[in-house]
Amino acid sequence: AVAMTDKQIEPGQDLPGEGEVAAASADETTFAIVQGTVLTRLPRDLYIPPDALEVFLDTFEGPLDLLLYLIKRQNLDILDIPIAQITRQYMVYVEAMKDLRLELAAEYLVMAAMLAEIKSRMLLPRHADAPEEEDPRAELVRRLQEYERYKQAAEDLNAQPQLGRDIFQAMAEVVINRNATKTPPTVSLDDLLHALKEVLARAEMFTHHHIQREPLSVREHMSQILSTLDTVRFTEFTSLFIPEEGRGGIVVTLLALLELIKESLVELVQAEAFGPIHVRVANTAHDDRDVNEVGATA
Amino acid sequence: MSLDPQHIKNIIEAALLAAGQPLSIDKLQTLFDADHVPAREEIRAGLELLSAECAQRSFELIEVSSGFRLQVKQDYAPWVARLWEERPSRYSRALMETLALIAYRQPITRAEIEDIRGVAVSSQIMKTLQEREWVRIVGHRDVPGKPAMYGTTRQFTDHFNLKSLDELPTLAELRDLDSISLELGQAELELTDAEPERPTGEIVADGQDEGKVQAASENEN
Amino acid sequence: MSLDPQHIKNIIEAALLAAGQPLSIDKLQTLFDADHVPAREEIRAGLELLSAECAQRSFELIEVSSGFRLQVKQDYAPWVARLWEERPSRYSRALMETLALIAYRQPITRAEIEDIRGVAVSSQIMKTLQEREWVRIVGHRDVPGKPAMYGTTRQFTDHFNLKSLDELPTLAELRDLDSISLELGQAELELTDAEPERPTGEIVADGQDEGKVQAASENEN
Repeated sequence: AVAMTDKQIEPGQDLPGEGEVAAASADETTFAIVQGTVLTRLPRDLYIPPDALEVFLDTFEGPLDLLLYLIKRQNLDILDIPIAQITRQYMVYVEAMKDLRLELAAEYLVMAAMLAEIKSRMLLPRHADAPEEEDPRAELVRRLQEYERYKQAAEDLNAQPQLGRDIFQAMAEVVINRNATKTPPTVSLDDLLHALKEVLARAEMFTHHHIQREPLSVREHMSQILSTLDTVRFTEFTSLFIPEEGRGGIVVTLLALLELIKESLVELVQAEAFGPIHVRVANTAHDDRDVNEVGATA
Repeated sequence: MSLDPQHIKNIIEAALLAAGQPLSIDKLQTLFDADHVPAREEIRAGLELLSAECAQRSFELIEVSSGFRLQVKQDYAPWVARLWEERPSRYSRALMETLALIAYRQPITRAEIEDIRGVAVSSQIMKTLQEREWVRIVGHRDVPGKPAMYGTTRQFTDHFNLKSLDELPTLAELRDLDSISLELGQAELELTDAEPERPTGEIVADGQDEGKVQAASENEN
Repeated sequence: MSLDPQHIKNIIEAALLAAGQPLSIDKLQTLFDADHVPAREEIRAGLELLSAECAQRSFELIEVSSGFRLQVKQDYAPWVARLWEERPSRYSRALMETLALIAYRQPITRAEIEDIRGVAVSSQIMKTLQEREWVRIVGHRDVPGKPAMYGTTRQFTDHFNLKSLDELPTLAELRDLDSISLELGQAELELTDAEPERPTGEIVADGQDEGKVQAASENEN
């Protein structure tokens, strides 16, 4: 029995490729070397552990890769593939895969069909008066070449020195106090202007709020004034203003008084020009309130 | 057969540079082919050679508890440290607005700034601006509490490449900014003079989204 | 005032060792004080000095796409590699072929890669390449389905020790189909270059069973 492990055929190695297999024998029936044993053409009587075969077949990157292997193994020129021969060999593999019930990628069957088609076209007589006719293999040759160059490119790339494999980043420790290394942000004149614009725009918005709120504080002052005033005695106008409220407060108090007068809730009395102004609750207001109260209790 | 000391030294250097962490003598020995393992003394000799070679360079060999390591000399730390310098972040909107108001309305008190901005100005912002030496206290307003008035500094004008504050673009030059908003701004200021304690709470309550702004931005910087 | 070249060189060396990743000249310039920033030529001179000094040592200065880095010379890899128990991961042929196609043919779609390789490209491979940050989506092809187009990154060139994609090993020449036809030399056939390239469109048409191809994808990575 032929035992086989991943080690013998490792993806990425050049195993089923050019190297040892081709060197061992150019005989097209050589199938593989498993642990030094030359396997020949997937003969059904020769027992190959399915695992081993699977690993072997797995090393192909698809039908193009398999075809390239078949061509290289026999030192055939890719530009002049003996289609009949290659097709026969290819089919041996495909049949083997089927027999072993390996999951056969669809691409392998597509390729089988393509090969069969090329083969049949090769058999057709050619017409000398059909100069446009192309070699039936041209497309296959092109694809094989194209694939081969990238297969080679992948190997070349893999051979490049790689960081962590062939070369190593040189590093040294560094002891620093990271807190001491903050640079302050810089600010442009534009930033500054932008900030100013924003804040002033917002200040304007707040001012609207003030205006809306103003009546409220005027109302509040109206209540305060009314509660201070007496219906009988006059109160001196200036005593209504509370200096602690500041200019704003004075303005509001004045507005409150004006509003009270407008609504005829208070009356102002000035005995003489430039004399002191006195304020008292208007009688009418008083009456109204009585009436209201009466109405409410009735 | 023993290895060339230069070669041992180079292998040690290569290993220390690649490892990026301290390596013990034992560990260094494991790097060599089983039949050419240098004696501890040979490794030590290699380390000494390496150390001597570093004299003229930017890094040195240091022995720490877990072994030897190569370390950038302290002399170069100031430059190297800039590798990790935090990207100079941006100043918060709160700070920029405060700065702008100080620049254009100086001398101005913190309460006045708060009144225009509609939100409290954190002490941190005032501290940052003063630490940056862009802002300083220029006097005290003659009102109850004698609040400090702030103004900008020479460093501030230098930063913007201005010869003097006169070169700041005038407010009138600001696009989208009509005179009304300016006047309103000034009216605000005058009112605030008289009632310095009032502003923040009330106004913040007003602007529905100001609460968020405050929470989000006032703590920056 | 300009800095001593030796000093510039040492600062560069210290920074490269401390950074542990390539640094560009621009980045190196940022390490210096704002009023003593060396010119690019001075940085270059420092790099050259540094490179020369490395000749006898175990590490070297190399330029890769994202800048300059100090790295342990390949000669020392056999010893240095023993630092780590695990061997660096090998990449499957499927992954390397996919990567090679992206590197040489970028921007390229997954379908185009599959077409050239003749097999499906597993999603795992695309994921691994992107996780390693060697490959990224650079756009979408303007065809139905708007498939993503892939290209390589700086990390890719950095990893493979390349300064730019130009330094990739040259691709094997394709022997042109006219000459193939001639070589095939079937006398009775007057072959012409009627459709020498049979371009991609047709190949796509070839893989009628894209669906199946997709399903039977490789699981390697």
